[in-house]
Amino acid sequence: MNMKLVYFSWIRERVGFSEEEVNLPSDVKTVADLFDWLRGRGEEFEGFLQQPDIIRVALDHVHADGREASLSGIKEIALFPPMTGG
Amino acid sequence: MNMKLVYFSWIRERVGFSEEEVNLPSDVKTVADLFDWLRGRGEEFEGFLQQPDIIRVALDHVHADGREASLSGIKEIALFPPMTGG
Amino acid sequence: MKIPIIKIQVRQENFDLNDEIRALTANRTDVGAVVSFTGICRDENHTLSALEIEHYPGMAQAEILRIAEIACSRWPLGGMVAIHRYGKILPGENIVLVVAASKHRQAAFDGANFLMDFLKTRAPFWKKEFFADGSKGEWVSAKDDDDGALVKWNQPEP
Amino acid sequence: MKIPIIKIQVRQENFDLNDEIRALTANRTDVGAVVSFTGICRDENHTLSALEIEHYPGMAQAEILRIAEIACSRWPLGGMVAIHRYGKILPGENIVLVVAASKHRQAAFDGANFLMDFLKTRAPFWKKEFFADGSKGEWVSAKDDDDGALVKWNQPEP
Repeated sequence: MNMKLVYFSWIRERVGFSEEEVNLPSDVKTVADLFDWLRGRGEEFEGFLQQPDIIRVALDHVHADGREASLSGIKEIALFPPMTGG
Repeated sequence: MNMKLVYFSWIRERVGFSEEEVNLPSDVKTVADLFDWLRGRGEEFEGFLQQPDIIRVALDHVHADGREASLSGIKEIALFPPMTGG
Repeated sequence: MKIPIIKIQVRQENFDLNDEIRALTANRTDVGAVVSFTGICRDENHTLSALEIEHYPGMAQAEILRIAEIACSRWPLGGMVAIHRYGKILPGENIVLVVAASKHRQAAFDGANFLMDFLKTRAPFWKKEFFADGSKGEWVSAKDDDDGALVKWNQPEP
Repeated sequence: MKIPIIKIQVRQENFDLNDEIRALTANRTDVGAVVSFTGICRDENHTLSALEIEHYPGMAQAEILRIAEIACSRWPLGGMVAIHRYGKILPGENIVLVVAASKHRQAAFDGANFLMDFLKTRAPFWKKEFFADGSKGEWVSAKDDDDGALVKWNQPEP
């Protein structure tokens, strides 16, 4: 499953880039699966995913509804820390 | 006791003037006493004082604290209906 | 914050919101939130020709100041502005402005909302309506809603 | 009221509050109350040189619009404006503007307050601080207060 991943704020800085195209294995079906898969990609991912509760996820520009949210049909996944706008 | 009485809004219109100087008898000590005294001055006063609950009173530019508020030392008494500013 | 700036005016002329906010925020960096309320003369049914606003000159400004001082004692406000117009007001024209400045947004919202709620029921102003068909003006009645709006300010802080 | 006017912008340039209010109120007489919130870059200790505001371009505007539409379904609003800036912001400069217009004052206060509370916690913006002494920027941490502010909107209406 081809997917665009985008990163913001200090997560972007830790990952080292702001976006990438990835080919997700077919068993990565939910946000929780994505986190598991990302952990295996190296310490820059493993580091911030040790605190998964503070990572926010948006699926095609909409906040994901929990860790069991399905990635089916999604084209762009964003990972970012809690927002500090306003 | 010499006193300035001022009237606003439809109370002013019913009374027929916006202010007057009066000499209050010495037994007029509270707002309730003033209302009784005003009732004796003619039907233009008696009329609106039949609904005393909707009459607001200010003593020297401060809202009176109830009908038993003392008039001692007061120089100006205002009578007006509920406010509709803002 | 330092002693809050409080400016209260009762006047015929219109106000400029940008100017009033600038007066509260210029040359300082301790204001993070400014909330303004502008009250405008409505005329949904196109029946109104104008409002005439009567006020009690000796008391109106003093009473609004008392309310603003209570707001400043209750929330950490850096400044408040309140301007209430009197005289003839046409549909679509401004009637009243309240501005509250604070470090934090909720204090600014609450300060402005509190001042408006109490101004409505305690500041000595009365509105008379004049109609487009030339019929005689009627005094606007006070709304029970306005008294009801005060109830929320007696709740203990969350 | 008719279908509310909603204007959402995410941009670098500053905004003009008078202009935005005029856009919501011009040529109509059904707006009796306009509430604005202006968020400003604070620097009480004179240690900040600037904020850098990062945003998620594809999502920021869409998310604020979703919040504004919820506000318009919850209160009788005639219009809402929200403008959030990004990029470099100096102390004392504007960051965000929210305006809500309604017939009635409490709807305007609540609509603007609601939009700001949810914008704070749901709109994808992040602030980084740069300090006057040249030290490296730090990302601003989200405040528990901001999540707490949402609780009041789940209360049933009085």
